[in-house]
Amino acid sequence: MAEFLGLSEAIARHVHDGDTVALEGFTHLIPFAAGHEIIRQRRRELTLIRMTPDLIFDQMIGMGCASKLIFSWGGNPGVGSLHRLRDAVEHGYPAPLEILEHSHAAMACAWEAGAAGLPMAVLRGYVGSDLPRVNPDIRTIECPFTGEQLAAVPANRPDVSIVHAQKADRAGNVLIEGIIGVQKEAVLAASRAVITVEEVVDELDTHPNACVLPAWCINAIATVPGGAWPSYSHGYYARNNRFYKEWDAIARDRDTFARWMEDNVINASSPNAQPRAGESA
Amino acid sequence: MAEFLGLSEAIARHVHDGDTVALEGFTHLIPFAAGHEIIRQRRRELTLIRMTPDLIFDQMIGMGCASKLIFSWGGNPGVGSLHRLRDAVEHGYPAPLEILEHSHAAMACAWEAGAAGLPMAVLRGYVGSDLPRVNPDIRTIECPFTGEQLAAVPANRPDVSIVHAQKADRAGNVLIEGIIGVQKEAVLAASRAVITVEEVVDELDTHPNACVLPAWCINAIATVPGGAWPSYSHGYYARNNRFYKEWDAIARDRDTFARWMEDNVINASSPNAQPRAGESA
Amino acid sequence: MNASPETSSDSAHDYTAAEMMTVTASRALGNGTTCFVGIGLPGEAANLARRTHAPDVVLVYESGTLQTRPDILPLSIGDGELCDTALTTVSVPEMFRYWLQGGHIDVGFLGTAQIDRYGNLNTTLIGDYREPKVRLPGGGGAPEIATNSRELFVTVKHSTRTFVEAVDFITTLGYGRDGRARDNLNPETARHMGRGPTRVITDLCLLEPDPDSRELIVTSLHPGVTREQVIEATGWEIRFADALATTPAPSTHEIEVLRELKKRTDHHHSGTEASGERSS
Amino acid sequence: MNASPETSSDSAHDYTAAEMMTVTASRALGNGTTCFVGIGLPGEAANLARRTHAPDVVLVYESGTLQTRPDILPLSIGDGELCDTALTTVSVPEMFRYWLQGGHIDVGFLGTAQIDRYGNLNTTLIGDYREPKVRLPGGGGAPEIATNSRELFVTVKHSTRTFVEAVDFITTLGYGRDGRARDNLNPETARHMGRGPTRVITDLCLLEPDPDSRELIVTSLHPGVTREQVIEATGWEIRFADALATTPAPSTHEIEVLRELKKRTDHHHSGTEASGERSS
Repeated sequence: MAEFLGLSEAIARHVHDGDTVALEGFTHLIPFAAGHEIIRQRRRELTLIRMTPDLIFDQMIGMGCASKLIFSWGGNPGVGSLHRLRDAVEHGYPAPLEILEHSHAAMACAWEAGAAGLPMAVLRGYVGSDLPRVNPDIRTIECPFTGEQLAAVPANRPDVSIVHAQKADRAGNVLIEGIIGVQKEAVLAASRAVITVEEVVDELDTHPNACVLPAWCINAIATVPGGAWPSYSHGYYARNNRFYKEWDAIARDRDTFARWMEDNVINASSPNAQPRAGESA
Repeated sequence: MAEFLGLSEAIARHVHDGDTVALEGFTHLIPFAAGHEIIRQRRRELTLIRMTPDLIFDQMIGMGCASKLIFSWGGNPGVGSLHRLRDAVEHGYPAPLEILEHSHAAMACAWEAGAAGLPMAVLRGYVGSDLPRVNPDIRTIECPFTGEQLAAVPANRPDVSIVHAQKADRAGNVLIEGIIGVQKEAVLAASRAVITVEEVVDELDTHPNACVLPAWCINAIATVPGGAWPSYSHGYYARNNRFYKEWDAIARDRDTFARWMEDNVINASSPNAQPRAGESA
Repeated sequence: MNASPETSSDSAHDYTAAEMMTVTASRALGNGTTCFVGIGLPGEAANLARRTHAPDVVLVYESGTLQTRPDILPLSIGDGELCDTALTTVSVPEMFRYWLQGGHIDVGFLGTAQIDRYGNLNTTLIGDYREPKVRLPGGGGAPEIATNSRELFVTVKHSTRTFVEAVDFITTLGYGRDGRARDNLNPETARHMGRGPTRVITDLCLLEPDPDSRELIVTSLHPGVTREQVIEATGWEIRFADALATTPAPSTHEIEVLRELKKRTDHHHSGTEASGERSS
Repeated sequence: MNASPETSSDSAHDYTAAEMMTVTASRALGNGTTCFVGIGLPGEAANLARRTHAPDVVLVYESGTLQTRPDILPLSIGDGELCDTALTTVSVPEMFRYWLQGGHIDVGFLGTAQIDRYGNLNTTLIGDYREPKVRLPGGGGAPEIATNSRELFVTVKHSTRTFVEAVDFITTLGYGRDGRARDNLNPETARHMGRGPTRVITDLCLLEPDPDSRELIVTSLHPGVTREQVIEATGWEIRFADALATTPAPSTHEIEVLRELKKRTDHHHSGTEASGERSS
């Protein structure tokens, strides 16, 4: 049952060294504030799961939180590389990073299977691709009805999933709206779920088939306005595309990156002290 | 691309003798008017698919349209038996009916797999049940990661799926709201899709994550106000529970049934001439 | 609508055996429990629980209605009332895959046509599968509700027609033909399997599985019911627990709430529904 | 917003090679086509098509945005603009399972880092997998967009860095190492596999697979481009079709619409977005 906690307590209680941790949100609603708190708490040896590592995993990897990454597309969308991710993969800096690499289709299906309590997902995927040669988790299975060979991948079942959402009601039910990505699946597939929200409201005030996560499938909720910045919250604030472009120069250089993280994350005065909703107007 | 047609033309064009035909709608939005049109057009040797045959398949089976039924729960909800279905299974009247019987979970997964373009669905199902002994379509598959034995059933992929929905816009995009059941899956899994709607509107006027079927996955749309009666259309008219109870007496006797069908379906002056929205106020 | 707390000292003077069954079944549901409500009798018990001692019981129906709070008893598991009062409504595949199979249901609550010594349920047919004497509706959600919920409650009227030595067809697994069907599973499968039928509530008594043999035994008799009545209504040599209890009688409050709920429901279903009607 | 019909006689006098590429790529998309738009260059072409000759092209993005009509070019495939202007937005598993794998996409449209003689794409890395020289973003949606769409268009700048004899890594299947990878499949699998890359549009030319060998050959040169330029920019011994065409130049209208779209987009992305801002 969802407990309302402060962000640092929610992370301290639910994210431990060595855990498999998913931070999902497909471009939209990326839980940056929660990722920053994990960095501040100096978690180590995490296995990180995200379809699109994005800036948040670039930051966590660059700060040494991760020993393994499961992902399907590791770029800065529309801009270029994730330099901290590349530095880890190409040069083992700041630490070697094992990678387990999928396609989006397979990752999406692995989330679906995780939410569905299945050990594996089956898909028409990876035909002719070299990915199965480098990822031992991509196998084949034969359909007992048609004899077709289909791809199989293990379900995603992290220790903890963290997502950001628009709002919770006071009972702890959470509404996600707009580009909903794989957030419902990530929450349902995990042993524990932590959700940051823009605000807590009396009534979710929504429509019959909205994407609502009931309080009883959530462990902790932390109210963090702007917690998805520089990604966005549909109905609250827009994606800061300018910052995504600026990140390229910040992350390209190890020292510049370290300084930026020190100033903007480690020594941030509030859980999410970067320029955000207020400044992005 | 969706064509707006009259109901009889839509059925004549897309439902043929010997087809595998699904009429879905889970309690809500059952496409009664379309089923009645199939009865009037005297289609024969159909393989019928519905999770819950409900009154509509009781009527179609009783009128001799079907030679095979794929289903998972064949009662009159809250009332009792479907007498025409029972008469067909127990006494081969009016014609022998082959049945292929699943659980709801398996049927729901078979629809999901059909929509997903897969040949089969995998589920944690049928453990310890006798159903796999009587349904050769229930098999097992081994997970290549855990070694677990899981159930596998073939995907549902009918020739034509028919569903009822609240509204279409003028471009032929269709909105389904409330208890959405397996309608999206049924439409996407079929070779052809026919949808009856309460009304056609300028704008669907809905929310970002509504269940909307784009015009390009639909073959024909027929406007049939009250087309789900005596089931219901969320936002339009309620379920006629009284009629569901009355049906028990009508369908119990072969002759009473035949007379009722003659009066209310075969010789109905309009495509859906029973008492409906108007009378149910 | 929070119910006032029940006062067990205040027993109702006048109630039927059916009411006794419903009240006892409702009491089995703890507050905050997530319950997948099967068709029929369980809906009455689950909604009574929500209106008495368990205001925060979470009711889930196979129509996709999640955390629903109907004001009347639905006739079907997909009545509009269930959607109107739900936290949200998901597709039927999502309901079975994510919410049931995904392991989020504490209690599956089912009725049945037949139940046997080992808690196996039959809702498929009487007689032989290819030549049935009576064709019943079939499995519906039951086979997976029974195996994917953490535990299973069953409520059914007690008679030799329903309580049989061995069911004609195992639609839904209890503990199997020999009581051992939930043992020795693949560990990964076992982790996802519930404990099976832990309580069977009838109009005469409460039954629970023997911890060793998994045979259903009577652990509590309803007030005024004799062992002989249960023996006569059961199709196998029924055993009684050493510490046989007497089920607490319904409270006046429980009976009042139940009758009011049924009255409102009967009134509603006798006509067509007025709610959800289009205004035009 | 319907575009006025293009008038091919009215060629623009002044355009860049990049604009030529985008316009040619946009023209490949027929009106009413369902197109799964990959990240990067395809988005520009697809949205230009929608604003010129193909107002009813259906654009689908992997973020779950179905039939979207963005007013500016999104920077990512999940910008808010895509959701705001979509018919509806579904979950990412649904997008890949129902809409792509389910067989509803006519054209997959991808960019790439490397492409080889047989149309195989590499967006994974340069060098060896365990010791990469350059680590690229990876597959994303591409592997299944390429195999589950009815056909695949690719658009990429022409250079020896991109057009290589054999890709370092097949992220995404074209026709395989020998051009035969889409032949002799299980019939059921074949029924679900698309035809593969049928057009590759660069800033120099249009390439199409040879019907027999499946090797990419140049079928049309853009105005003013010589065979020598293409030969120099290609990492294998490129062949030219016997009936080598000249690609029609962009019309003034196309160039105007494209520049206006890019201007609006640049303006938008230079700051933070104003739309979707909370009013408080």
